[in-house]
Amino acid sequence: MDSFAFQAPTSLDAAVALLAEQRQASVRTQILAGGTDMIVQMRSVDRAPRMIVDIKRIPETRSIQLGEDGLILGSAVAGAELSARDDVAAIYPGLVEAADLIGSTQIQGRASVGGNLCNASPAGDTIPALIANSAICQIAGPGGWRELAVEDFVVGVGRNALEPGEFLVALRLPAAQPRSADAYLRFIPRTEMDIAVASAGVRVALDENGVCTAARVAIGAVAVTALLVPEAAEALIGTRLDDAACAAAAAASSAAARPISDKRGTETYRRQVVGVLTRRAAVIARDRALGGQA
Amino acid sequence: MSEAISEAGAFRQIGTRPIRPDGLDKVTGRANFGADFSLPGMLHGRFLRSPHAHARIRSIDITAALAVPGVKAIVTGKDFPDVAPGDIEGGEGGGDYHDMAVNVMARDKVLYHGHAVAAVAATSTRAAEEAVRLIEVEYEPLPVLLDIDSAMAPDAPLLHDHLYTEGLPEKPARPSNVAQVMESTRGDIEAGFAEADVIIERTYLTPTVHQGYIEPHACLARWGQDEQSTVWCSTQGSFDVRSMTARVLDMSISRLKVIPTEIGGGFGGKTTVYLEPVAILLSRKSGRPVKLVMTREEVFRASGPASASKIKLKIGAKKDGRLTAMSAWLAYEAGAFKGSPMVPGVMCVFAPYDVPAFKAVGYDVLVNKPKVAAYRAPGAPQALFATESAMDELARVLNMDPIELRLKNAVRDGSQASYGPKFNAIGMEACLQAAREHPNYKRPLGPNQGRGVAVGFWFNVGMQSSAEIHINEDGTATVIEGNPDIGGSRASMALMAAEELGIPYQDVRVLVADTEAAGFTNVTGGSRVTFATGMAVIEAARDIISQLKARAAALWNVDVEMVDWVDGKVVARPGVNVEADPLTLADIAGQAAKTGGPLLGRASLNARGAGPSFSVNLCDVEVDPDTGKVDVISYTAIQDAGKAIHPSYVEGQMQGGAVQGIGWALNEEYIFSAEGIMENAGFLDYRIPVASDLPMIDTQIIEIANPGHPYGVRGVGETPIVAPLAAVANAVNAATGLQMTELPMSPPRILAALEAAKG
Amino acid sequence: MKQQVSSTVNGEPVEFLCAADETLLEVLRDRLSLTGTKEGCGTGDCGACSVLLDDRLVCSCLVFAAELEGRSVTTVEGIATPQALHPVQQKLLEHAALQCGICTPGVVVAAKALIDANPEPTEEETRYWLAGNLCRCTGYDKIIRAVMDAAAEMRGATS
Amino acid sequence: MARVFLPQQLHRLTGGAAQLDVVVDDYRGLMADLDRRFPGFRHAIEQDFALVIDGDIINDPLLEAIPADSEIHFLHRLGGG
Repeated sequence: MDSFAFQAPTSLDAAVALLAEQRQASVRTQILAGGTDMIVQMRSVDRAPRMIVDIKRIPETRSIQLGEDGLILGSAVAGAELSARDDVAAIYPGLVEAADLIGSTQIQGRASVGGNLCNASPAGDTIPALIANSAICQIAGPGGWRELAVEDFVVGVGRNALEPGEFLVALRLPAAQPRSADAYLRFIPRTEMDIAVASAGVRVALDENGVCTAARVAIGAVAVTALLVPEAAEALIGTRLDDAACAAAAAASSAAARPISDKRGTETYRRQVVGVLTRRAAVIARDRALGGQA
Repeated sequence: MSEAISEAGAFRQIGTRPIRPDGLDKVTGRANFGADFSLPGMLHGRFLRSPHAHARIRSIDITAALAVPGVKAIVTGKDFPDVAPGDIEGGEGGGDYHDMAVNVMARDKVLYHGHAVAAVAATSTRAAEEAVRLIEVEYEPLPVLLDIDSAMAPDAPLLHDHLYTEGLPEKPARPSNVAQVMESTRGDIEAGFAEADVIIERTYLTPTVHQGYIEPHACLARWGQDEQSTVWCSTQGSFDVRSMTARVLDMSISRLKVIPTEIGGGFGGKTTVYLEPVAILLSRKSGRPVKLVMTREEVFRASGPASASKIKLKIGAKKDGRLTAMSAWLAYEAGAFKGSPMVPGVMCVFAPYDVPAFKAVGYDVLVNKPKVAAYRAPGAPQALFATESAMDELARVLNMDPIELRLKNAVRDGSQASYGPKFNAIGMEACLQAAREHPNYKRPLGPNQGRGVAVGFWFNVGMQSSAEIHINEDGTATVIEGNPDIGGSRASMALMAAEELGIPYQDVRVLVADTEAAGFTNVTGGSRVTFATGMAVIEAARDIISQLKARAAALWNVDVEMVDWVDGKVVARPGVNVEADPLTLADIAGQAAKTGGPLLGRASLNARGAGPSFSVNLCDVEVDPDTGKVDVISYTAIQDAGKAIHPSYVEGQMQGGAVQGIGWALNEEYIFSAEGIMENAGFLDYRIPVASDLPMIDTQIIEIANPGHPYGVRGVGETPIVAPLAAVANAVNAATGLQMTELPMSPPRILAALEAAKG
Repeated sequence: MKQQVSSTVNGEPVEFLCAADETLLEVLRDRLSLTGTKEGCGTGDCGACSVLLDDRLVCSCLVFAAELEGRSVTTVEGIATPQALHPVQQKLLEHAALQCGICTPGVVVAAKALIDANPEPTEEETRYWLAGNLCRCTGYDKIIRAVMDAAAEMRGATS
Repeated sequence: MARVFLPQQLHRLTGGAAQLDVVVDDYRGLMADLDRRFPGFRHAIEQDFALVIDGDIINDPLLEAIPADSEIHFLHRLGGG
C-alpha cells in the first residue's frame, strides 16, 4: 500500500469482513476510535501508510447500556458522552472520573475508554479504573466473539492482546454490589493536560456494618502495564477501611510498584506517590460506599 | 482588578480602556498570522535536523531526496555564503552574525540536537518530508557538553576551536567554552563581609526554559528573477529580519522587503532569524514561493530558549538588616554559540539594593544546546531568583518582615545603581509600600500554606523608532509605524495620537507597515514600543499640530505666532483680532487643499530616558506534603508603569509575565538525555501553566512618572517575569520550612527535599 | 487515494477531496482557506485549532477530514452573525483578554461551547473547561473574566 | 568639570584608574581626551557601551554635549526581549 486509505463500516459484520479482507490482501489496517493517541502517533512515530478503519459508525461501539447485569460500554464512546451519563457515574464514579481526566475538554470530545485501553500506555488513566471494576473486553474478529479480562488485555507498553483482524467492541462491567463504590486518582504536576505520573483505582464493597467484604486495587504508571494488586485488596478486606488499613494498602501498592525514572517522575517518587494515591482513593471509595452512592 | 495610583496630569483619553483597533480581526479569525499566507505555485519546505548534539558532518548526499516526485529544491550549508564575524546590532547583545548564519544552517559541524542540516522545498509537505528522510548524512559524533560545570572544566572538549575568552586582562593562550567574563565591583567587599553579623551563602540553579509562544515560527518567501525578495513572517522586528537575512545571504538590504504578519507571541524569542534566509534560498533555487513553518517540536529543539544558570550568591548584613556586602558568581548557558544574557545578569543582580560593597563576576558559557534567545528581561529572572531568595532567607534568619528588610536596603532616587548611574524617579519604595499595605499581604494563611515576597527589576531601553500620521479629509487619522503589535500596542499608539490631536480614539487607525512603507524602527522588545514608538507617535502628532497652527493662521490671515493649540483646537491668542471660532482638526483638514495640501506628520528618533521599572510580587502557595505538589492560591503583582496608557494592557503584561514566571518556578524545564536530546519537546511534557492551575492574578499599577517621556511612560513588558521565580520559591519555603535553591520546584524535587528534611 | 467528502462547514454545504490521512485542520486551512483555525502544536495539547464537530468541542488537528462525511463543523469564522459579534467575542475585546491573539480563535470556540453546555459556569468550571486552550500572554485572568461575563450577559439576554 | 566613571571591563586600558575628572564640551571631546590618555579606549567604548549622563542612558551619543559638573558613566548596551 503506497498511500493511506479510509473506511468507516457501519455494522459489526461489515467491519469484521473488511478487516478480514484487508488481512487477506496483506494490507496493514489501523482501527480509529477517538484518534487522540492514534493520530499523534501516526504523525510522529510510525508514518507508514495503512488503511484507517473508523469504527465510530458501528452502533455497538457507540452505545452505553446500563442494566441489572452491569454496564456495557461501547469502545468508541467519547469521554464527554460518558461523563454526561449521571446514571453511570452514580455506580462507577471512579471509572467516569478516570475517563474524564484524559486530556482537555477538546480531547474529551473524542477520546474513548476503549481507545485508551487499546493504546496500552502504562499511564492510561482508564486502565486501573477498569481493572478495579473487574471489566471484561468484548472482542470481535474473524473467529467470532471472545471475552478477556482487562488485566490480561494489556500485554506490554503499547501492546495489547488483539489478534490480527480483531477489534475491541465494548467493555463489560459486572453489576455493582450493594454498598460498593469505586474511586480513581492520579498524580500529575499540573491540574490538567498531563500524563499520569502514578495512579490508583480502588473498588470496595461493604457489609451493613461498614466492614469491607470485597476490594480490588489497581495501580498505573508504575510498571510496564497497569497492575492488579491483590495484597493491597487483602489489606482492605475485613477492615472498616480505617487509617491503618488504608495505610497498609498504600504500603502494598508501593511494594508492588516497579516504576522507572523518566521525564515525568523518578522511581522513588512514583513508588511513594502510588501509595498515597491508593490510600486516598480507598478513603474516597469507602466514603462513597457508606454514603450510599452505589 | 487593579487600582491605579496616579499623580499624572489631566489626560482626556490616556488611561482609558478602549477596544483595540485590531480587535475584531483577532476574535473572528480574520487576522493573518505567520502561517496564514499562501501564494500561487507555493512550495512547502521541511528541514533535516541533526540527530546528534555534537558531530562533524563528513558528507551529505541528496541524490535520492532530489528524485522524490514533487521535490523542487534542496539546500545545505554549501549553498550559503560565508559570513564574517560581527556583533549583531539591535538584539540583546552578545550575538554574532557569523554564528547566526551557521545557526541557520550547519556547515562543517552540528552543535546541538535539532541543528538544521538541510532543507527541502516540494509541492507538498508530505513530499518534502519524504525527501528529508532520504537525505543521507554521515556524521562523526563528538563529545557532548550539557551543563555549565562540564563546559567550564579545564580539560573540557571544545565546541569551537577558535573561541577565546573575552574580558580577561590578556587574550588567553588556549581556546575555551567560556566566551566572555565580566566583572563588576564597588567598595571593599572583604571589609563588608567582615563587618556582617549574618552571612547567607548559597548556590542557585535554573533550567533551560522556553518562551513558549503559541505560534510556531513561520515565513513565506518569494524570490524574483530581478533579485528582489519578499518575505512575510511572524517576527518581533521586521527590520531586524531584513538586516539579519541580508547579512546571512550577503545581499543588499534594498533587495529585501519584509512584511510583518500578525505575531502569535514572541517574548524575545522572535528577535532573530531561523527560517527566512533558508526560505529565500529555496525560493531562488526553485523559482517558486516557499513557505516554511516550524512544528512545535522544532520550536523546542531548534529555536532559541532561555539560558540555564548557576549562580553562587553571598550576602552579608548587620543585625538590623542593613546590607554590608554582596557577591555573586554567575554562569549563564549560551547554547551552541556565544551570547547568553550574562551581561544584563551581572548588571542587575544587585540593582534593587543600596549596598556599600559588592562584586559580581559573570561567565558566558557554551554548551551543546540550541543558541539561546532573549526571553523577557533576559538574564534578570535567573539573577534575581538568587538575590531575592537569599534576601528572604536573610529576613527569616533576622526574624524581620521581608518587606521591611527590603525597604531598609531599597534603592531610591539618588542611589547609585549597582550598574553605574544614579537612579531618578524610580518606584522601588512605592511598590514595597503598596505591597506592605495590600490586603493580600495580610490575608490569614491555612495549614501547609506559605507566602513569598520578591522584587523585580528591568532596565528598559529606548532605541530607534519612527512614526507617520496621515490626516484624512474629515479630520480622522492614520498612524503608520513598523512595530508588530504583540500585545495591544496599536491601541496605545491610537490613544496617544488621539490625545495629542484632540480627536476621538475611534477616529485613529493604526497600520503596522512593512519595511518599505514604515520608517525604520528597532525590534518590538526591550519594553520599548509604547515608550519609544509611542514617543515618535506623540512627536509626529505634534508635528501635525505645528502644521495645523500654520494652516489656521493662513486661513485667518494672521501670523502663526498669533495662534495657539488649546484643547484640541487652534485658537487665536488673547488680544488677536480674529472673528472666527476656534478650528478643529476636522475644520482644517477639510480645507487642507487651500492651505498647502495634505496634512502629514512624521517623527523619527533615537529615544533616551527609558526609566527602569521595579515591581514587587506577593505569592501564596499551598504544598501537598504527601506529593510535593504546589498550588498557587493567590498572586499579586505590583509594578511601576510610569504612566499606564491603556491600563488593561499594562495589567495584561503583569499577569502574563507573572504566570510565565510561575511556570518557570514550578514545572518548566528542558529535560535532556545524556546524549543531549531534549526528551520533552512538546506541550504535553514541557508543562506551561494551564488555566486551571492558577488563581486570578491581582494587579496594582503604580505610576511614578518617568521624566524621560512626555506622558511619563516607562516600559512594562519585561519586569513582570523577574520577581515570580523567587516569590514562588519563598512561598514554598515559608510553607514547608525548606530552602529550595533549584528550579523547577517540581513535585518530585519538593517531595525529595521534604523527605531529606525529615532525616 | 483521495477521499471525496460531503459535509457542512459553518452552515454551508461543502464538498472536498482529501487524502485519507489528512486532518480536519489541514483541510480547513489549506483546502477551504479557513485560516482562522490555528495550529500551535499538532498534537492536541494547545487548543488553538479548536472547532465544533456536530456541536462537540474537538481539536481539529486530531480529526481526520475523511471522518467528516455527513457531519457538520463550526469554526471561529462561523461564531459571529453578519450583524454582531458573539458575546464571547465582544467580552474578550472589552476585557482586553487577548494580547497576541493566536490562541483567541480557539478560546472563542471553546468558550461558546462552554456557555452552550453550562450557561452559568463558575470560575473553576471555566478554568477547567479552558485548560486545553493554552495562552502564554495573558495569564488567563482576563480570559476567565471575559468568558464568565459573556455567560452572565447571555443569561440576562435570554431570561 | 565632569566626573567620569570608567567601566571596570576597561580598567586594563586605564591602568586600573576607575574615575577621573575631565573638562570637555561634548562626547567627541570626551572620547578624544580619554583615547589620548588610554589608547584604544574609544574603540572599546564604541563597540559595546552606551553613555550615561546624569542617569540618562544614551545608546548613540556622538552628538551629545557634556554639561559641566555632570556625572558620566559607560554602560553595556542592552536590548531586551
